[in-house]
Amino acid sequence: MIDLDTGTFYMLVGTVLFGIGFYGLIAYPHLLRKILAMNIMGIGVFMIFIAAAYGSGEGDPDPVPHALVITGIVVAVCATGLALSLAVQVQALTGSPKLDADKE
Amino acid sequence: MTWESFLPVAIVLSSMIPGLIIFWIPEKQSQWRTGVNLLGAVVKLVFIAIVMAGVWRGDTEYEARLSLLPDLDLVLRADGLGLLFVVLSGTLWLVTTIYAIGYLEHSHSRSRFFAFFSLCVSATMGIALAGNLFTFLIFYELLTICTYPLVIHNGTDEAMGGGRTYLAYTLTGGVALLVGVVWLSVIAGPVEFTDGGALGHVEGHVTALTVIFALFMIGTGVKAAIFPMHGWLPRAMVAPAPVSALLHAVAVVKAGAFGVSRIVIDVYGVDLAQSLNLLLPLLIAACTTVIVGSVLAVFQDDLKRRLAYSTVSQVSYVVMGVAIFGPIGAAGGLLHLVHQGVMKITLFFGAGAFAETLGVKKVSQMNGIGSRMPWTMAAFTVGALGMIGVPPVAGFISKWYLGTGAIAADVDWVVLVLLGSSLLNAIYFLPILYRAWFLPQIDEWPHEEPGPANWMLVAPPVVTAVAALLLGVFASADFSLLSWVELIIEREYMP
Amino acid sequence: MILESEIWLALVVLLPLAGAILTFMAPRYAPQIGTVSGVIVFGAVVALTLAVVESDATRLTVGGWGAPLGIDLVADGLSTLMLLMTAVVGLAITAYAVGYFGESSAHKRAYFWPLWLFLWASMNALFLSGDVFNLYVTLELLSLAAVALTALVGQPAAVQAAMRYMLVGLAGSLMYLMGVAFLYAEIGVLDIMALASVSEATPPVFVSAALITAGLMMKTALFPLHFWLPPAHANAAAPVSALLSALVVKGSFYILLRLWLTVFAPLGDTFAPYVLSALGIGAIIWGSIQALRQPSIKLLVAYSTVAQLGYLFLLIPLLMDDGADRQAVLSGIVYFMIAHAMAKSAAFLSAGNILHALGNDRITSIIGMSRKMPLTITAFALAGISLVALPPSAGFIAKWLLLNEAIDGGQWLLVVVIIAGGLLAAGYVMRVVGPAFRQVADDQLAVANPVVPASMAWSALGLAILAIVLGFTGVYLLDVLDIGVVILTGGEA
Amino acid sequence: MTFYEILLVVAWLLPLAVGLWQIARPAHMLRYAPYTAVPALVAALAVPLDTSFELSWLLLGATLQLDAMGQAFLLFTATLWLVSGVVGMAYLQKDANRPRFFGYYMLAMSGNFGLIIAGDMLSYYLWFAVMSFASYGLVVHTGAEFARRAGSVYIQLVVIGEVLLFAALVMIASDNGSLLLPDASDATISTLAAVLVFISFGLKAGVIVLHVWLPLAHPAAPVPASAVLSGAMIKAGLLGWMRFLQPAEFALEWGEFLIMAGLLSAFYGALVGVWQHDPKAVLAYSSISQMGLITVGAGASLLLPPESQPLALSAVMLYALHHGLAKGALFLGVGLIGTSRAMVGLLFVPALALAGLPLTSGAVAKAELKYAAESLPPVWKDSLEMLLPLAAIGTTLLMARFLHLMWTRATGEKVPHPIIRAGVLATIVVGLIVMPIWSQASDALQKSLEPEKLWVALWPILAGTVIALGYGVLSRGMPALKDFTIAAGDVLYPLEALIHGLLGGLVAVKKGVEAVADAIFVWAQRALQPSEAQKETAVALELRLRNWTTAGSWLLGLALVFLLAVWLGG
Repeated sequence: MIDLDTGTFYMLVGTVLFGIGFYGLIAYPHLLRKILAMNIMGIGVFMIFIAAAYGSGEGDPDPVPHALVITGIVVAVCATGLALSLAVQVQALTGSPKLDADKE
Repeated sequence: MTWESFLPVAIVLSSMIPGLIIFWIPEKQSQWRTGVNLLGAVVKLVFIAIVMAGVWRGDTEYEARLSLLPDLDLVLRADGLGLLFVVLSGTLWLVTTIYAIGYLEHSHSRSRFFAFFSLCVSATMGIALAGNLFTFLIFYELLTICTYPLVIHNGTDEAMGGGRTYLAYTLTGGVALLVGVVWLSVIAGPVEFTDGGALGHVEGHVTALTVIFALFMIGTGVKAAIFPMHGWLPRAMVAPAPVSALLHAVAVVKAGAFGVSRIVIDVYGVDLAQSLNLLLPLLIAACTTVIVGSVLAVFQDDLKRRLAYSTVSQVSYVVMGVAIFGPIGAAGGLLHLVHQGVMKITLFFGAGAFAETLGVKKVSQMNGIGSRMPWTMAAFTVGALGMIGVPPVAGFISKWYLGTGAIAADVDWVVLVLLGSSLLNAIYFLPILYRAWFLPQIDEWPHEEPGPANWMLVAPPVVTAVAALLLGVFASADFSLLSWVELIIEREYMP
Repeated sequence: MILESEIWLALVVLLPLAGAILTFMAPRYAPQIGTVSGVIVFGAVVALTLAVVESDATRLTVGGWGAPLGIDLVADGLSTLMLLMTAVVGLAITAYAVGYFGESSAHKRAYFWPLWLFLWASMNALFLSGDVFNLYVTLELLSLAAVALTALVGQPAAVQAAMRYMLVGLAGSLMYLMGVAFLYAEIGVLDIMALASVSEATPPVFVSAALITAGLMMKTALFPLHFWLPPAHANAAAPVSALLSALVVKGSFYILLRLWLTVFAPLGDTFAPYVLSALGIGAIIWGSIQALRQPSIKLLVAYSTVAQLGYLFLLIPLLMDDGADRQAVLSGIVYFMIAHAMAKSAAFLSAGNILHALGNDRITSIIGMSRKMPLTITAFALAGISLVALPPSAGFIAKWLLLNEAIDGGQWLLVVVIIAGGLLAAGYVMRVVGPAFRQVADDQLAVANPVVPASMAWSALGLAILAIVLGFTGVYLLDVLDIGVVILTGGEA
Repeated sequence: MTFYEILLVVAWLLPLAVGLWQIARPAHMLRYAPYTAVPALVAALAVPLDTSFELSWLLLGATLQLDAMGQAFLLFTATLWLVSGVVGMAYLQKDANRPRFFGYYMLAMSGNFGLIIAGDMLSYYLWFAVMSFASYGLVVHTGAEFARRAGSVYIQLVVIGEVLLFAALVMIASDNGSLLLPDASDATISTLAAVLVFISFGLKAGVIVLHVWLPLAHPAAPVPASAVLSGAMIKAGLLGWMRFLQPAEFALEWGEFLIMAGLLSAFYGALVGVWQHDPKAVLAYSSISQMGLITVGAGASLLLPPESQPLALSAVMLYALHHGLAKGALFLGVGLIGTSRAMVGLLFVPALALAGLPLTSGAVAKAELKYAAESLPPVWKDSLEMLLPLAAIGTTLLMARFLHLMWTRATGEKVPHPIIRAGVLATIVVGLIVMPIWSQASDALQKSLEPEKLWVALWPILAGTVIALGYGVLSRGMPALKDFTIAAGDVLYPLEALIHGLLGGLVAVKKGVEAVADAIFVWAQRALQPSEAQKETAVALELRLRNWTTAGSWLLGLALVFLLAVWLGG
């Protein structure tokens, strides 16, 4: 086993989540999937902030990233809301939950 | 702003402001439009006269300056060379305005036409008075922009095509000029036009200076219609006659030729240009154009196209003069700048009057037109003979200087070019005169307007023809064009 | 009473926000409130500019919290110019919108005003943000407002475009945020100036730079990541298209510019600037080619934006090169942004007029319209002149500066591209102006008597005239830019 | 300005002013037209010799002068213009285009006077041009096919002449820095310039090969115009030579060249002229021939030692004067066609004078010429002694031909217009009176009356007459001989064919160039203008980018590229 400290581990996990989210975003034409993928990406980013707050694990955690993550989550929620409502409209107007260019 | 710095600006504004006003004058208010136009033209002449007197005395500096960027000024300055062009375009503007009012009596979009027309004149004034390369470039491009709506004024497919060609050529030329100007200012700092050349402080950079010169010559050469960059001119002849007359015989092509003169005389300086071996290629290009233009003119049946090719050929005389190393040739070139303008505008006025009054657009339709429109045709005849170089019409004087200048500069072969060109001019002009004066009319005129021709169409060519004659006959009078040109040569060419 | 200059920093953000809230609460009076807000915000920005000119760069620590948790607003020459650009275009768009959303459905009107003012507020906040995280937040808010405005028209194409725009915005912001996270993990500060003073060329900074640059490139629609822009800009309502093209894309570019000048300055001597420059070349060529192919005016103008954005990236290598006159390169780039903002908004507003009057914006419809809609066609033509960079126009001065630096730096390829781009621009501008000048009988016109409200015609023309007039004010603009900019480019921090 | 200066200016400008007025306002002052020549005549008689003054404002500075040569030329020129004008009024009485004719007539007259009193080369050039171009109007006046053809040939050569003269002037002015005519004699003229001067004035003077327009144009013009063309204007070329190429700086070869060219013209003119069927064509060839003799005189003057040169020059002037008046009278006499034989008989006088019958002006002029020739180097002296009588035989034959043609046309149907008759008479009389007065000055008359000279003058005429009579008898039985003719213009036709060939080549070249240019244009258009397929590809590629998978891959790829770029490019 490779010896990973906690900070690095979470950072890796965050990166992987971001990657998975990104893959989801570009690979699946369904809008709902894309929006969810976005959220996964977001979570990946937050994870990295948390990892940064953890630092080397010694001493108190840095409070700043926490504040950032909270702000980020708020923004992400807003964005998700808008995205979902747009997706609904797309579905309503075009009869399909996919964008034209993404239909194969 | 002092009076001295106001005047050059006023010369530019005295057509720009009327132009901007005319945009808003309703189509039917032709008296207002005419009034504003003529007022502007007359006021401009007054300003020009004041400035000329001052420059002649040589005791006043007329300069206005506006900083656009650090190290980059918009400069308008009146000097001898600039005023030469200013007087030419200012005077002919007045004449052409009168002509245009008569010519466009029944046309559409007259406000637009006259507005752009005035703006073009402003741009020309700006080119003439530009005190540095940057200002020159700005007005040069402005001229391109303002001319386009005039070229396509008729709005037909042909006009649009002509306009496209025009833009394609002139914008490309403008780009070459732009690169040249930027490059030169990178090498030499801001380049102000200076008597005897502005690049005295530049050392080395031989290749760069040569390439920049080439770029300049492409940039100005497009407007001056130097072969092989002349293609736009004949196609731009779809424009209404006043446009062809003022803009394509005087303002636009002259802006190019004037630019060549500025660059050779006031930017590089003849000595530097000569030592970089730049003048000979220019001379060869000019001579080629003179001959090629004339040869092509011979084959045209459309009168305006024939005149256009003739312009191609004649404008290169100016370039030729500047490219001949020495004061006599340069004087010839500068003289021709004015002479060609006066003569060619006469010819275009004539062509326009024939088209408008009788519907005659082709040479082959001109039989007997001399007895139907004697005054116009007489003026046309004077212009044509002047183009051939028959004395005492002005064209002879400039050819004389070009010829003697060429021999003085040891480029005797240029005389041969002059001869060939004169012969070719005769080949394409004399048959016109012959048809007009000596052959009987064929059937009916294609599209005859009843009654005598509108005086506004007749007077301008007669006036310019008389001017062309007087410029020749009184060439060496005390306050003649020739003495002005000599002043320029003395002050700027080889100070 | 003269307010402290710091107060203006807060006001330029708060005033439009207040306007947004008021218009949202009183939709019936939205146009009036919106207009008044627009004027007030404009005034505030002018006041801020004067304050900045007087007292150099200005900083406000909101609520007294201070870094790292607090919000710092910073105004130096660069951000002031951006604010000013936004204010001028914003004011014109406000005037235009009064006419545009006049009698049409109350629904659109009700949403347009709050969203627009909100967008303005986030835009101003973005330009004033002093730390990388606040930049993320403002960028995201800007995106959200822009997306919502895009969807405002409610047609399928617009909603699809908005959706795509939304996803692009989110992906881009998230990449940016990811980069910020790496940066924070490595350095531990968020303030730009603080980051700039300690950042070094380490692998986490590399990753961060790659993520941030890629994300912002997509949001700036740099070729080949511009795919979302033309549908969004072309399908939105005219005032929205104008502000998207003129302002919103500049927001993300501003961040890119600012970060590369400071935080990523240590990476300046890598290949990265050349990659940006190469993409800029691609943008100019590809965007122009596409603009030459489009059947409708708004699409044409949108692709023109794609092309013009390329110019902003073209000279990045010189901007990052210690041997070049970086100050001058920056001047050129900023001037280009401003010139493009004026010209492009004028072009889109004119296109909007055409669409409004003729019912469609197909190029074939405007044949012969120069007689019928002289103001609009003039506006488009003047804007075109600036886009082609013919003198005397702001575009020309900008291109002059760029060209000057390119030649000075011996970048002949860039010279060729700058020139070629101008000619291509002339080509696509003429596709619109040419037919408008054609002469046809009245019965062959698409619409015999097109009507354009005066406020629409004049605001388009006003911006177009401004695009020309700004060519004469270079000295003043560049004086403003110089304020505090030494820190940015001098590397003395 | 003194009175005489004003008189000179009036003499020269009055015809110009009235002529222009005439063209602008037809028929207004028509009846006064011929009399505009009067001031010139007065000036020739009254203005003191060597009057000279400058008009610095005119052109590049002009000088007017009247020297001995100018006076002689002005005298006969003005006379001829005046008489022809008066006759012309009558001759063209029924011609609707008479006003136009006299407009050009006066312009040409003004040019002719102007060049005579010109004191500098540019003025000479200017008035030479005015005269040449204006007389085009005279040549084509009738509008007949023949006249138009003649006019076309004429004007082409005029233009060529002008252009060449321009080149010569430019060279002379550059070399010397002065344009004044007297200065030209002190200066060196380069050989090229001299050749150009020779050709350009030779065109006007009708030197062989350059003469081709003359037999077409002179007959084509109306009678009064032919008279001044052949009598007066043709001399402008001669005057030009003498003004521009003064002996002082002229090499001997030039003199020899001129003599040879002159002799060739003299014989050629006679040989071709006798086969003409149009009396005016015969006269035109006679002019060529006579101008050849004058050219011989001009050439001789160059070969002579300086002290003898004035003699040769005065011989040339005398000959010019004589020929001008005699030929003028003959051309005017053509107007008598159709009248009685008695009338036509009148023409024997100028005809015999041309042939050099003793006691006529011709005898005096020829005697003077021969006298001058005596100082020539032996070779030339001997050759001329042999050849000049032969030329006189030629002239006699030409005159015989002319008189024969006139005689056969003397049907007696018409009564000649009294003015025409008077005009012919006047020219003859003036010739007869003026000549002796002039020749008195140089003792030429006495010289011509020396016994051995008499015989020398007489025998060629007798010989010529015999040959003519013999031919007349011979041809009566041989219609082929009687009808034999050489088209007026002779070598013009092969020359034209040659030029047409060249022009055809030019057109072919132009077409070739155009074809190549077109091909390049089409190619460039195709290369620059993308094909439909390419257009579609571009649009399709662009749409393809909108696909999220594609776009996302680009995004990821670019991010990686960036990472590499920053990582590797340290």
